[in-house]
Amino acid sequence: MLNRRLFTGAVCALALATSAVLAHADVIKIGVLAPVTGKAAADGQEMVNGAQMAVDELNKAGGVAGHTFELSVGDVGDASADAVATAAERLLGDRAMGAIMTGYASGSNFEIEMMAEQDMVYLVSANSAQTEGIIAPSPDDFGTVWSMTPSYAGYNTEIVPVIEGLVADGKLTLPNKKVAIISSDNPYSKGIAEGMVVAFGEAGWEVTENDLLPFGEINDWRAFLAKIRQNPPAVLINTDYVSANAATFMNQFMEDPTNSLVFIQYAPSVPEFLELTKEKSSGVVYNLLGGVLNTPTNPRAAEVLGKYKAAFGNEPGTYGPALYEQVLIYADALGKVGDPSKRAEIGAEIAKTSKQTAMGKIQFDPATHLSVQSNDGVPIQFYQIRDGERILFYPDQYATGSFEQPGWMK
Amino acid sequence: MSTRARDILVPLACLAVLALVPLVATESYTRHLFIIAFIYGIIASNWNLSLGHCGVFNFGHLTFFGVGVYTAAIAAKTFGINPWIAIWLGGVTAAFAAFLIATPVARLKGIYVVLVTFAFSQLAMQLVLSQSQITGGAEGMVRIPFMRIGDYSFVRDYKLGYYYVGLGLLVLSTLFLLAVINSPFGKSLKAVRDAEDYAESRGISVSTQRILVLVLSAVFTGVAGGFYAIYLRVASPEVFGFGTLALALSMVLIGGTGTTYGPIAAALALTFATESLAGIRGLEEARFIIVAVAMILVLRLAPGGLLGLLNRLKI
Amino acid sequence: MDNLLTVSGVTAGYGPITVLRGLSLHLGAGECIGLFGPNGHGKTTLLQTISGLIRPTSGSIEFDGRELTRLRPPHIVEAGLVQSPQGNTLFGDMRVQETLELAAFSKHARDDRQSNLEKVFALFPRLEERRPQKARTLSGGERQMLSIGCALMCAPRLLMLDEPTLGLSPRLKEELAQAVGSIAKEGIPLIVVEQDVEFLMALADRLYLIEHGEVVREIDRANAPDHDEVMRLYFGEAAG
Amino acid sequence: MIETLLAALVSGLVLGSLYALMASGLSVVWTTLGVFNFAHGALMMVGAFVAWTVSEAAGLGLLTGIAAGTLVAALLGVLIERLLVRPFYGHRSMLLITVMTTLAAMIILEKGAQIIWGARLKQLPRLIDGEVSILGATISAHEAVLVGLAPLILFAIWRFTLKTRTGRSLRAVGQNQNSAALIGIDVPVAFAIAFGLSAALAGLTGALLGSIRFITPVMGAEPLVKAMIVVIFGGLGSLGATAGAAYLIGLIEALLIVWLGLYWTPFVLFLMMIIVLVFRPNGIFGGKE
Repeated sequence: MLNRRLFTGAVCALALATSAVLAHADVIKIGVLAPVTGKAAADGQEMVNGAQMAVDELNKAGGVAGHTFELSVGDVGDASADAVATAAERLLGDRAMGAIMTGYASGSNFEIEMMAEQDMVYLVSANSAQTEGIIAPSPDDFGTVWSMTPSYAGYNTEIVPVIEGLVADGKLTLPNKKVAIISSDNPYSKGIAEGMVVAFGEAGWEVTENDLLPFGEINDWRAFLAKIRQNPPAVLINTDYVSANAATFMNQFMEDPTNSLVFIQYAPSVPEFLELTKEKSSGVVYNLLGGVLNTPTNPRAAEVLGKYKAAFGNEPGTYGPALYEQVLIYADALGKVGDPSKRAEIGAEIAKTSKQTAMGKIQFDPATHLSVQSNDGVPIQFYQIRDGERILFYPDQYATGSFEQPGWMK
Repeated sequence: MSTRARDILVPLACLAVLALVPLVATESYTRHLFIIAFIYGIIASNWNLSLGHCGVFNFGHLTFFGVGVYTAAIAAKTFGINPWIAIWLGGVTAAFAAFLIATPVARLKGIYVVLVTFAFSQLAMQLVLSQSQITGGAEGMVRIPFMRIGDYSFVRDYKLGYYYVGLGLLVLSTLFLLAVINSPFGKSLKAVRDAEDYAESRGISVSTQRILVLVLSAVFTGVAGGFYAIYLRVASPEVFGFGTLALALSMVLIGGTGTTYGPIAAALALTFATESLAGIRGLEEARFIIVAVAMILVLRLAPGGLLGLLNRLKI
Repeated sequence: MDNLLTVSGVTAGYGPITVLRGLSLHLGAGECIGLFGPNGHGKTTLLQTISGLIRPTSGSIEFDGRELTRLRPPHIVEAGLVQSPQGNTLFGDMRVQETLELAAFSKHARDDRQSNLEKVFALFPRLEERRPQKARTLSGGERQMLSIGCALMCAPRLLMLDEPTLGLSPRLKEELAQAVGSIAKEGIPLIVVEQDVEFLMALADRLYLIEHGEVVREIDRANAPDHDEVMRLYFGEAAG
Repeated sequence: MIETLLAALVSGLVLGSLYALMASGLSVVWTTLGVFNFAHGALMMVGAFVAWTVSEAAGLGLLTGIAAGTLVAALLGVLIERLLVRPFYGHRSMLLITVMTTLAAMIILEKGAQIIWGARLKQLPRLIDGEVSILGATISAHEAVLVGLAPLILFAIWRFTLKTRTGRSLRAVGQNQNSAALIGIDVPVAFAIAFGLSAALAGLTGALLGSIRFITPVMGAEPLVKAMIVVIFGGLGSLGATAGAAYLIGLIEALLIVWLGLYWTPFVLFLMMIIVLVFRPNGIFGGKE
């Protein structure tokens, strides 16, 4: 793969040079690669805020191993490859850069290779399927790159037993065993939708609709909903994760709801979704992997959310808390190694992380560098929105309430 | 200095300076910026061939670039073709795409050219998005093979190799443009731009000429796209997006539509100028505004572009 | 100063091309003057400069004792100096009635709109017949009538006509010449640009021959040359 | 099947109303000045944001907000005309230069909105709550208001250009600038009025749309592209043709979504646009040149 040996010499020379700079530097820069401008700017701002919060906190506590921190932002704009690469290069080119954090920078995560080539510590939140695709063939080449999100496989399958469990417990009454799925043409939505089709099929469900939309802004779901109303399924699934699209979907569904359980992928976890749908979304179900685990059994989440709200005045989604935790994970590893220029060692230290975070207990899988999904680690969480509240109803040990039949269903 | 000497010596001096840059700029960030500027320089100067020299307002120029990006990506990754060859294939398919666009556009005028070429670029993006099993759809293609010469790999040499490949392509593209412009064909382009009816009365077929000029302007744009894919090792549909288009257009306008070197100079200047602003937190949005304002000011105050202004002042 | 209009030393043109080179002429109160000369030598440019469509680079234009040189067209029309442009389609998609109504645009013309409309229809009965028709469907002569009609709707205190009979059949030409004559009789001062010198001689008190953007000869009724001399002036000198 | 078709019909009516409002504004500037205003969508976005600020952030009520959004957009429109369009009147390639300057205006407005209003999505409340059932298809009452309002506004513009002095003067300027000037019409004033009117329409549309869609700095981009398609279909020129084309495109789009799915609909629309441009540049309702 990467032609490493040839350039070991050059890399060593650079490592020496950077260590000379870093050893004397009191201030370590932490890069945030984020879409601060453009369509995804809301996410990008949140990433920066989360990281800023961690940096401020660390500095207030006197720094780590004698070093204080400073944030440096690389804007990836609308995520064109040259914008991402240029922002990444700028951060990578800074000799004082200790680590780089992101929620997501490019859709493809191609920048992971740039980071690995320079042994830069790079912690990622989203797009774990792409991360896995790049890292899994040769994990050893990516010693400094780690993903906070577990494999998305759980998104494909867990929904079936959860819904059937609700029916078995008598909490949910369904009119039939039909499911309709609509997804958007991006690997995340499409991949999950395909996985769900298989999972429902294997459990004996009939998939009545399996539609694909172009990825982008969707303002009118009525044509699809008209088809749904012709043949109402027991479960209606939308895997388009764009919160504005999902909110429109929900609002238009509620114009003339069918007797169906509505499940929307990811989007309802974004605070905006609630603001935009208000009472219309009461009853909708979604799940999260690697999202904030805000339950009494994980007080860490409430603490982080509280701090974020106090600092920035609004409720964060996933990326604020995630970037906050990422910076702290790096700081922990730095504390153990001591020298910020020993990035490979810091990467190795991050690999050993076992830490209770706002997302649950983070541990990394050495084969994929993703965090491990389990009910004791990073769990898959099922939520129902009711009257503007997010009620975590699965898994049971974290539950903050129980599922209730949505108001529009008979 | 005579104009002739200036036209030859100044570019040569600039080239010599650019050739020596990597000796001074040893870190990969600066070299990366130069490489990106070279790519934009090729896009802008070739766009200028149709826009400035022939007056065809082609809003789909970035489509040629995108076609080059995907051609090289698919050739190198899916078919395992050597990246050195793959980037040239980008030029071939881009020229073909240009021919497809040019045939209907050749007969149209003014705003209709803008609209049709814009529609074509949207169409191309939709095609790329929809054929996700080939193109990777919205998320694009990653891990595209990189360049090497024998055992020398272009990865981990602090972009030294890519710097010279980029510069080399820019030089080739510029020589190509100069050859086109100074040929009898190039001279007839100006005639069409300035007086279409007169040109037609002299037996110059305007539509054939437009088709030819669009195809020629696509060749090195496609090659630049191929190089972009190989260099960044990624192909994603944002290349068809509006951001890239606006940036390249501002380079053509600020550099000056009448000159060959203007857009290249503007590409270098704008890449470094916007990048120097990008490092300042809070200015992320403002830098786009600054570029847009600069574009308006140049159009109002120096319609020939900044280089044209310098020329007029005999500097 | 008795002159209604005084043009002194006007230089003007289109961009880098200079058409008028220090041209001077004047028009006394109640007078009609005619301009003639070869095509492309500045007659239309002169009218456009007086109307404010072209801004002169030097010289001055005074109308009724008021400096017009820096004014924009709407203010010049407001002052009562109105031009009927060379045979064009005006506003192709507008109906005749609409066009005439619109033409009474300036403040001082608005009050007399109805009576002026009646005057125009009295002058050009054909226009009344064509009222609901769109301008683009009119014949060349009718378009010319509409153009003059529009100018009359502006309540002119001085009317400039640019080749009112250009390209018309002899019969129509006659009709228009009569109409222009009756406008003059009503006491509206005129500046008429024409190729047909005999028509001008019959109408105007004085004639200016314009060549290369300058007045090369002023002809009075008193020193009127005979027909042959005019022809020689016209064709001989223009050719030479 | 019939129900699906009816749903598509109603959906097409809603889309058509929106497109008609957007495209008629674009068309007013095009017919009067011969300028294709690429900042039209951005003006719509400004209208929505201002309406939001006045009605939600300042709490002055939705109608005040809509009025403020319309007004601010109109003023911006006049400003764009003054600064970015007027300096190029009479220039040989004015059309193309103004394409670029209005594009620059679009960038400035979009990025400026992001700086002022931030990245988070916003939404306006609806004029009327509740749902309305038309032909068995349900739409929100607010959309029903839009459907009813669009023809009224179009009719008002049509009467304005046909019957009023100012409206006629805009048409006159659009058809022959010099002749218009010679009957005393102040051409630059007419241009400013046309731009202001068009921008006011954009602002109003944006403020109305802000209750149905989400307010973001780039919310104007998609409607602008659709308005472009509409104006091309109708033929760059007449208001009636533009309005007709708007409803036609809305309907075609809705039917395409039913038959082909959302996936291929934009593709087919662009393809149709190219075909119309190449074979009937004057639009499907336009005559020969």
